[in-house]
Amino acid sequence: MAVLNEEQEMLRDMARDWASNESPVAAFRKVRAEKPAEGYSPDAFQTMAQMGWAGIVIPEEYGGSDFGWMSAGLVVEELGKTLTASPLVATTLAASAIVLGGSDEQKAKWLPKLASGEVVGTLAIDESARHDGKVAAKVDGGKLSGTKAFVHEAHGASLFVVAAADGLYLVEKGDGVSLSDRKLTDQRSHAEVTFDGAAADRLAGGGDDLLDKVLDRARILTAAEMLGMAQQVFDVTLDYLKQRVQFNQVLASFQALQHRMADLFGDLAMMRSAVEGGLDALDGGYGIPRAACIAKAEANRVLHTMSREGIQLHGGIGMTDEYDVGFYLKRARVLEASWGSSGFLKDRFARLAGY
Amino acid sequence: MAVLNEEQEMLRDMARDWASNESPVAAFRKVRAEKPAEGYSPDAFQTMAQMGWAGIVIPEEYGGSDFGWMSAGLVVEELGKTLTASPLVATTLAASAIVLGGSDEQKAKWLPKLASGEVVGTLAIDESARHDGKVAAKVDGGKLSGTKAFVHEAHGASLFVVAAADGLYLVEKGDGVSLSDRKLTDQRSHAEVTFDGAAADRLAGGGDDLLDKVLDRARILTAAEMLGMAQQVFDVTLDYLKQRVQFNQVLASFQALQHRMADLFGDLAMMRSAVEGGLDALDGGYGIPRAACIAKAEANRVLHTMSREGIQLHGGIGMTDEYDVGFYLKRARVLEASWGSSGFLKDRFARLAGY
Amino acid sequence: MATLAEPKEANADEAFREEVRAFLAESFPPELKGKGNALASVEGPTKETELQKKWREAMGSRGWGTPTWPKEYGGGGLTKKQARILQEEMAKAGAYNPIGGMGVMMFGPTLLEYGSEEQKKEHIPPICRGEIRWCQGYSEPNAGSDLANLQTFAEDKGDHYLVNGQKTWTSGGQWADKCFAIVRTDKSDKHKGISFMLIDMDSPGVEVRPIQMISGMSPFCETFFTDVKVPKKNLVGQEGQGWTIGKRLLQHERTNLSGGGGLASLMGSSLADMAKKYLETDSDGRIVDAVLRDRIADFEIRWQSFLLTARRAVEESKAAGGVSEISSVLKKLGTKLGQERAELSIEIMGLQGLGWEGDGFTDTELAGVRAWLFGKATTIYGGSTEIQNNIIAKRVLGMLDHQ
Amino acid sequence: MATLAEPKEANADEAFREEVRAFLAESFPPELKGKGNALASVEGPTKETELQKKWREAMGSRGWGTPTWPKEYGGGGLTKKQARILQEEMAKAGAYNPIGGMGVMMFGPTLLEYGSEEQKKEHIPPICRGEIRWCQGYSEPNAGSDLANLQTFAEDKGDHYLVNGQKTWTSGGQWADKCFAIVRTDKSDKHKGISFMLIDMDSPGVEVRPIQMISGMSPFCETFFTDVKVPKKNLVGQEGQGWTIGKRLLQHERTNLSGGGGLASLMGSSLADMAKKYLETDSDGRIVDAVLRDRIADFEIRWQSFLLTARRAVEESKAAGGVSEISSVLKKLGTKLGQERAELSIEIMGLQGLGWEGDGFTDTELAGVRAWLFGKATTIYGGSTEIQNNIIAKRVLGMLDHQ
Repeated sequence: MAVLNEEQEMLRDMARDWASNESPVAAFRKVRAEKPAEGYSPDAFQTMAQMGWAGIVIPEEYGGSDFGWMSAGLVVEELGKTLTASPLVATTLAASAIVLGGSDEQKAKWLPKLASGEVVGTLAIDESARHDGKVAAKVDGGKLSGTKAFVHEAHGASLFVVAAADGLYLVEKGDGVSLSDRKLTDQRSHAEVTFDGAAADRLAGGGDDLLDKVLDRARILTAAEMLGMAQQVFDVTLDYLKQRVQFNQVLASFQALQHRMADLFGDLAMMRSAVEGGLDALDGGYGIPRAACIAKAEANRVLHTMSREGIQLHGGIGMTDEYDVGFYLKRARVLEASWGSSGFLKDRFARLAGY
Repeated sequence: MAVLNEEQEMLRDMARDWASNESPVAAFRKVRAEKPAEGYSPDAFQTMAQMGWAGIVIPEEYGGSDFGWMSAGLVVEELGKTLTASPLVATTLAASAIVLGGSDEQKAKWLPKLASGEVVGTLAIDESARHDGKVAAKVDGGKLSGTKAFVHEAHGASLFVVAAADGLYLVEKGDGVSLSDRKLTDQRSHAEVTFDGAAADRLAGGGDDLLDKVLDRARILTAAEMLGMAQQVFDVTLDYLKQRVQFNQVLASFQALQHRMADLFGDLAMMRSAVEGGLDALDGGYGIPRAACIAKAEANRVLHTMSREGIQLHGGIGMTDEYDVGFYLKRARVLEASWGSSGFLKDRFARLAGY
Repeated sequence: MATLAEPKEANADEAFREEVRAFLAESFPPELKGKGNALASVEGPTKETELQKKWREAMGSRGWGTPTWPKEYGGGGLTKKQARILQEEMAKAGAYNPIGGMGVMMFGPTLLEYGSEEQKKEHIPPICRGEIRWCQGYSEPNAGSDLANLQTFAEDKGDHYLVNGQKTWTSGGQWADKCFAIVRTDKSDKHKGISFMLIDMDSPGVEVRPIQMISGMSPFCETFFTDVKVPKKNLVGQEGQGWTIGKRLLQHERTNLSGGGGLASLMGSSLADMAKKYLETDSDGRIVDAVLRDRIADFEIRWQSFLLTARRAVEESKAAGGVSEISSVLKKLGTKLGQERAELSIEIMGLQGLGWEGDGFTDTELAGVRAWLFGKATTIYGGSTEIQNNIIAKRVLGMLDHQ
Repeated sequence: MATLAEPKEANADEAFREEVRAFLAESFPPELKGKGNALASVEGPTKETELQKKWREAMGSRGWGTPTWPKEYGGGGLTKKQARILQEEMAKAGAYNPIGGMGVMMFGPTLLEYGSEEQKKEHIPPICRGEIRWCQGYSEPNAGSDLANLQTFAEDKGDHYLVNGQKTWTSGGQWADKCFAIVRTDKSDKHKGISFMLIDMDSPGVEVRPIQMISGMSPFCETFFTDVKVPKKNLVGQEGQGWTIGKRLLQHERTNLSGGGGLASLMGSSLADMAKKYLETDSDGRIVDAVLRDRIADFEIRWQSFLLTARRAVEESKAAGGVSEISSVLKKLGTKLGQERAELSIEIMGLQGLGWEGDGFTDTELAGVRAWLFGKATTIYGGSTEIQNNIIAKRVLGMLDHQ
């Protein structure tokens, strides 16, 4: 755990309390069963916004709390632990695109609404099932056309940050925007979103690499969610091993399992360092592209192993829908594939390093 | 272990007895200490030849024993177990090149001498430190020029099977052939061999892919040596774990070590299947290129792990020159890099499979 | 290797091959070509069509669904060589074996070894004809890896036992006609107090509750026994011999679970073919993503090694006679590789490979996701990989003998 | 991360930075730039040149070779922040720390914690000045991972102990002036019978035999003690406290062995740079072999994560006060990665990376081979990875508390 300042510790504790008391995995099960149109509980998201979490990277002048990325990561990590279904990550990323690339007018128009939770935003970047950096969507006379694949939180979002061949655009849900459900294993909101001459407002600031900047933020914040998931799988697995008795011994006393847990503990330590390093880089404003590759690549690697070992070490009950551990596996693969597979990230890392 | 016929069983038993009684690892230590010019004991190789091993893939009409590749593999595996320094593999491969691509005259001239051990042959193919399929050596008016890197058994060989841009050639040691020592970790004979207008006799038969055919044989027979090494490392490690007492228990009773040995045992089973599959393919004459990739890739993978784990599981004494296990590590990496790294072989496998 | 050529066949074998071809030409309905459902045992029974019934009866009447079982109990009575010829010709014709399930894979071989003449006569023929579904009553909530800790108790009531207790992970319990179970007949000895018996699933007092799995499927049940009467003739072997018989059955299970022909084959014949469909290829048909291509080749090479290992084990065990401890190695390797394959295919497809239901996904994609998730069970059931490792260390490598 | 920018410095720190720069400008001989030998401890002492001596004395006189040790015993008395500034400025100037070895890395910190005032006054200053070599007398032939099983016995003879027994893996025993050893003073209790004492290596009865390693080097010895007299003032702590003190020292060892600045850095600063030298690159400078390139990036990413973890551990342990059980995690991770790096570099170089001696290889290549082989010891000594795993499971994860 990074050494936190007092404000960050308070925020983390608040998020932890809220997640475990108000939004445990049971809340996710409820969303799964009741299938709200948004794919999450709007009430819960309103509460989050009231706690200042939706505006966590938004400057105070635009109604945000401006706690910074480390703080955002802390909150997202805690919500990841309990699999809280919410558009917090998506909205934070959409807001960051506007903070980075928006005009004063655009900022004034959208950031306060994003911070208050009145508007939910999300990114619409990829056009295929694998994040590959290819963008074909085009804007002609202020109208954007193209199809975006597997857009996270598309159902609840009313504002899309859309990648077109010549830059990023803001598009509001409405005319020329249509959704087609893509129900994935994580039971969260995903959709193919088709823009057919939808009114688009360009984010003209932020430089030529605005898209990359936004993607780096997506990688790091997603990695923070994954960190919470990996930590939780580790913790519940360790608890289980300490309780389950076979051959008159708790499983935790079997050396073969002890060494596997020691391996996972080491991996988890590295993942945490990588993720916190990414958040740190965002707050410090240095070495972000490289830090983002490290954060997400380590998150992919460790959560992949952790989610597999979590199931295996739980044995049969880990395979049942009644136990939570399977949910982490099913969400893990979705996040692993989002914003860059390990192969994509390693290629990017090598390119950044010049080899 | 493949199901063997009676002849093969006798041969395997003979090789096993000879290796353990006449050529244990102590014999390799002696060669290392005494540094004979050839890099091996000529007497020992003469004995092997007398037992028919040098002519094991040479037809009877040319003085060979013609036992076939499975038999060759059985012998090489046994010699691999005790790290016997000899040019048996090199000579067998050189002979196979002549069997595949030689004229009747070339066969009559060389095969009897190779079978009897009078002449030692070897392959001189690669021109760089990594097996990459690139050949620049050229022949002009029957004279071959070019430099071959890390030629195995170059010191004892008097006949080289040399790859030139337009095919394979036989070159005798003598005028225009010079050696420069390349002392590697395995303490065996390796040299850079420079051909400077050396008289070269073309192997005109065997088809356009003669070089590939010879290389496939090199991969499979080398994998057989590696199999012997891996088996031996596994066996001595298992013995050690059963004897070494720490915390008042033999190490073999620690579950974490048991599970690692079970993993290695599974890997070893796969390696054996892959190697025997390769030898089988050579004898049957079908699917050889693919079988060669599988055999050597599995040999690389498993021996790599086995040689690392062998050291680790022996603990401190495995790090000492007094114990044998380190020799296997040092020979392993040389053979892993010979005739195709894992990456090279996987690429070739995929190409053969059309993807 | 798939490309292994066969040595020339003896005349008798050649004649048998002709017989098989003639049988297939006459009896296998071409409409069923390439059908067959490897998931049947986890998906539950589907309604049998007339054609399917005809094909099952044709195979069943010859006993060829259980080709090497003795003819006197309804098996095919074939030699291993003949069984392989049958398999090859069926593969060429695109024909599947309509007779399977736990009766064929596990219970039958065990009963043939340990059952009385009466039991074999009663239970084997319906299995050979594919007329009966068996389920396995082994695990209990507190007897998973430590199976011998089971508590379900069968009280001796003279001409019958009265069974009380709870089993879990009863595969296909909701669809089964009968259950082979290990139960406790003596509370004083952990291993020697166990007996192997056969229980009708429609006996009064048997209650079955499907367990929902992470894959969304419910192939297993919790099974509750409350004062269930089991006639004494349904005891297999002697009282107290159940642990020995039950373990023997597990060896058969392992051999089947190792996956040479199991779940791993669900997602299509070749990972490379799939990859070429989902990934960009160059003009030579090579996958452009060199790293993924390398990982696919890496997997395929190991998979081939595994298949060669499975075949080698069969050849070597011929001499040794039947299944052996090597089944632990095969189970461990096969299930691990099957899971690796599923993970790799998910990765190749990207998010397209993670569809749960609804629009935007092909049936194959959706089935692949379920198989990926369900496949996580393969390293747990039938003796987890950890248990197999214990067995290998102890019985194959002799690592505990020195304690 | 190497690129981490520092927050703005307080004025005092800025002043200290200036002081360091001035010192370096005056005292560090530019001829020594980029020198220093991380292998010194395993290769043995090399003859010190006049310039090297001058530099060592300059650093020693300020105590900056042991920057955070108390000034009163010859240390630098610097804050951690200042120590980091010193390190940064030295790196910028290409200056190495001429004062190291086991005295600095392990023994000193332990003696500062457990030694008497007299012992500290006697032993710490020579370490700070780089005038003395210490070796470690821990392992014995039958006490490796099970260290507490040690049998070397120190018999109480009134004013001195009489020591008899054999140690092994005594690092640099053939070059050492003194040895810190754990020995048995009481045969009736495995752990509480152990004491920690300091032995002059030139005492009569000490015999040292170098052990040849697979790398060809002999950095370790077998050390035989035959009726060796050790004065009682050389007992550290109380009799029977040796296990506690000895384990504490191992934590320091682990932290040092985890490799942030250790053997792993021997083979040059960047695996990628090395790869670009040995492998084909395209016009953009990218390594053409995409698969090896991916593996290099894979390693580099994990290596960065490890470095971040090591730094995080330091920051977190500030609050906790000193080294902690996390040292086991760092040792485990760092040594594993160091070995992976060496294997990967061998693979990148192909056979060129496997030279043993003689023509055809650069010094760097030959040194790399020795380091690869020697590095196999890093997961064995200082408590093997298996022992670290036991410690993590037991003390960090509490996995045995429930037995």
